[in-house]
Amino acid sequence: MDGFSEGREVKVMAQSFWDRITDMSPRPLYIILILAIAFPFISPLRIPISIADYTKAAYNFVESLPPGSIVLSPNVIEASCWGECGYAWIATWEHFFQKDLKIVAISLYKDGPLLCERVIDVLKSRGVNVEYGVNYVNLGLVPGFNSAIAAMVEPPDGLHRLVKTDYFGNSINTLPLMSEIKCIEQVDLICSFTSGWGEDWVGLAVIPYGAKYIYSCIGVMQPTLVNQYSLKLCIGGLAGLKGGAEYELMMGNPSTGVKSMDAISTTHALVIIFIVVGNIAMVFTRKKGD
Amino acid sequence: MSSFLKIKEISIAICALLGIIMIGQYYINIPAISTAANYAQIFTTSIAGFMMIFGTFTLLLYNYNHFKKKTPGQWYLSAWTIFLIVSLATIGLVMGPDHFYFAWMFENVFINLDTAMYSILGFYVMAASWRAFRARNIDATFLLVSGVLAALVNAPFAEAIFGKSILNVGNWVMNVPTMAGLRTTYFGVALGSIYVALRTFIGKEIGWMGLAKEER
Amino acid sequence: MVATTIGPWIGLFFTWAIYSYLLYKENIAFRFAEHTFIGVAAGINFVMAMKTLQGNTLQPILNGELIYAIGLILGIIILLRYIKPIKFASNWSMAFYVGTTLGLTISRLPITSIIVPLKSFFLPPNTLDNIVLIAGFFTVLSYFIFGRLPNKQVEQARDYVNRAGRLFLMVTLGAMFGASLLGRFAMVIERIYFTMRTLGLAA
Amino acid sequence: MIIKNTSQFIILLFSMFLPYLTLRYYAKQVELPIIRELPALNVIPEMVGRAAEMGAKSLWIPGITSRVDARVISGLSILTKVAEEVAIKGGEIVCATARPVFMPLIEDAAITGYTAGGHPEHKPDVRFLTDQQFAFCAGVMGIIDRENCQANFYVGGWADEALPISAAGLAKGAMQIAGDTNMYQLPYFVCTCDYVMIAEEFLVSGAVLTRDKEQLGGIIGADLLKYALIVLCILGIIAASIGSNFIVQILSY
Repeated sequence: MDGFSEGREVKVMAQSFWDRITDMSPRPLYIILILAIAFPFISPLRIPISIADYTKAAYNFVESLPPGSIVLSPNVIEASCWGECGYAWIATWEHFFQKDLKIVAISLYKDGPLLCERVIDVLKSRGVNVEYGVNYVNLGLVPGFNSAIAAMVEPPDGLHRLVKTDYFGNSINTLPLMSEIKCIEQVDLICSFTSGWGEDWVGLAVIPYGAKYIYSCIGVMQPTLVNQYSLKLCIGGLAGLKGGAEYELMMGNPSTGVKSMDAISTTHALVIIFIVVGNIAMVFTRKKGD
Repeated sequence: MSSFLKIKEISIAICALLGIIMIGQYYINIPAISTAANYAQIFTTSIAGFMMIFGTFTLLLYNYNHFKKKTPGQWYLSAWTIFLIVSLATIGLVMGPDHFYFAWMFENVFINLDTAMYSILGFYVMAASWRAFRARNIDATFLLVSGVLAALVNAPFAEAIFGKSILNVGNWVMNVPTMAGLRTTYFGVALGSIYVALRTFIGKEIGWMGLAKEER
Repeated sequence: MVATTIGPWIGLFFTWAIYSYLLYKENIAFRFAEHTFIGVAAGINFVMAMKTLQGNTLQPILNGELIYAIGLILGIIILLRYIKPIKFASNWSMAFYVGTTLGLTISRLPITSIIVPLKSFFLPPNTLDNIVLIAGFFTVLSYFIFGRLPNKQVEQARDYVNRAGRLFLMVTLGAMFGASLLGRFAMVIERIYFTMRTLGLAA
Repeated sequence: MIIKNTSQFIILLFSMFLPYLTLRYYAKQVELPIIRELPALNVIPEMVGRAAEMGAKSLWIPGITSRVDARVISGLSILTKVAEEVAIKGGEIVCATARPVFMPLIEDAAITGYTAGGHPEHKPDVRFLTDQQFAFCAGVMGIIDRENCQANFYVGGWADEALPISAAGLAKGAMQIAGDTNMYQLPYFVCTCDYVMIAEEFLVSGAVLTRDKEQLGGIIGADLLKYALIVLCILGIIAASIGSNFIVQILSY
């Protein structure tokens, strides 16, 4: 076997190796993904997390709010986005209650009211002082997306025209907090948890009435958040799971969000390695002139 | 009289009138229009509520047909679906959604199922990163380089290994070229939506009338 | 510490019934989980809809504010679609819904999607960032201009501009792709963490 | 003053009525407005020819969207073009959908194409698999695998099923085209398909194929608005360079 044919043989063997890699069944990759996620939960890597400027801006604005301010917290989110926005939701609401702010929660999608109660249960288990009707109200579901938003922000009393009873069936006249808020003019901050664009709140509340708006979105909407923040349409925001972890760090009590960020590191590292290896495999198989 | 009511021009007129009221609320300084628009929006939320109920009836009907026809491999699953809908609906309405059974089904069954169903794509992305995310042409090359940089901005390990510079490059790509492309697509989407709205108000675009196809 | 109540174990069964579709192939456990998901989702959907209609549409009518009856009637008309002879009436409510939703959307588009983004490009071209932003604006907008210019040479030059515009769009799509990884994996991470917590492998 | 937000109102009126005026103008013209070259449309004949030579099939899928909107209509006009090419060059099309309501529309589009290609007697192969997203995914991946589809068209309204289906087509070495306005699925299509029609380019491709004079007239109207935006931006840049915000004041009047 002279050098040339030997080299060619090695090359042929290398190409068939890459071919086999390319046509491999995806199931081993699924197992690798599961292990890559499970590993950091067993022995945490504790990789430091740098905080994005829009998350800092959101935190600092909430810090600057005087006690007793009213926060309108709408959500347009499915239960499946709990893994993304759940931790940001818990962290921001905990911060609101710590600052003695008052939260008016309203849901524009069917899973919202139940998710609000799930956040409140977590906060109550952490000993946060939640007094229903005084510093927290759950107005339940109001469907219709931008029609509901436009109706509730309208002065003088759009919210009282739109919503008559809360999620538990109490009339809103019996809730002390609801007498302090009639429309957008009494709202000091809108903190929206959404899997959508968030354009509705910009067009219906921020631009016409100058409302202060925190846009807590799912990961895929990060470019939209960066766009709104740089155009000063929102005063800050949280980008999915990373936003939740960053807010937990700024609050000083890292919890599930921060714990999950190690798994973000391992999964992202895996995907990038696979993309690089996949492209190398392509270069090799292309050399065969296919 | 009834044939007159059937013509679709009535629906188109209603649609155009509501569109004009909504535009009028923001652009015309007449309080009466704002009040009319506010109430029209409240009625729209009521219609949306009834559309949700309508969706549930359609699903019940679909599964009941399967159950009645004893479709093999499907009828018992349809029976189980019908049982779930009816049991949750009655308990949710009679006892209220904060009743133990309703809250338990949401907490232990629904959230787990919904998240598991949508997380399947995370597995597909992992498998595809191996075979599909290839720089086969210039377009795909630009996309993958920008995608990897955006992923490195989000993953803490990148800063730990490559230092602050990788973050600066990634943030620059996210803040400058990406924003240039994203904002410019807004123009096309906005002009397209406004033009489709006009065609809807003058009756040329009636896809939404799919509810009653005969009158198209 | 292993989960003591039955709830998390039910959740575990459903999670891995869904994943059995991936790790094995479609099977009866997956289809059972899928139909449970459809059933519970429809049940929650129905209860939430009835609560909001009862609380925010019916209640005010009983309290004497009769204007809300219009919303009630428009809503009931939607349900008439099942009665063949008066099925056409459901179009009126759809027309009301589509007119309001479309009218509201397009009334705000000139400011949110045209003026504000356009003003962000009013930059003196004296820094690299400004030059790239301005270049991105002109090339991508040219890419979305579809009428062919009468002049041949200008049209050939525009092909290169469109090519650059398409590459800007590729960078934008790439950033969306990179950011979507954060979202996709966050869901899988939550499921694996839930599984480990239920099995007592993680705190 | 009775009008608020005047500058926005002017932009809204222009955006609504200018395309309508050009639409009316071109409706009366004999020849069609000339649209720039769209690379995706030139590739269709080559793709179908290649699949026919290999004895493979073409595959057309409108995605999982449930409404007959502009995206599905564009997808249907692309199906008519593919059917015409198949009638001329031979081979076969498989159309898979997740919405039973689409089936008559798909059959009409395919038969129109076959007739244009000179084979009105061809029977379109239109299949309703299931309306469940991931079950639909599995069904389509099965068709790609078993029936060797080498010319795949993913044109319509897509969601998370885009990646698994197009990746399966790529693994079989098929030539693929995709088109959608949903920017979140386009990155996956760019990696797995040979050509991707992005947002408006996809809708225009549909209008070009159907030679719909009115829709093409509307597109020319939208072009004029975009030229106006370019002029406004040039003025804005000049104003910013000399430090005045004259244009900004006009726009916020």
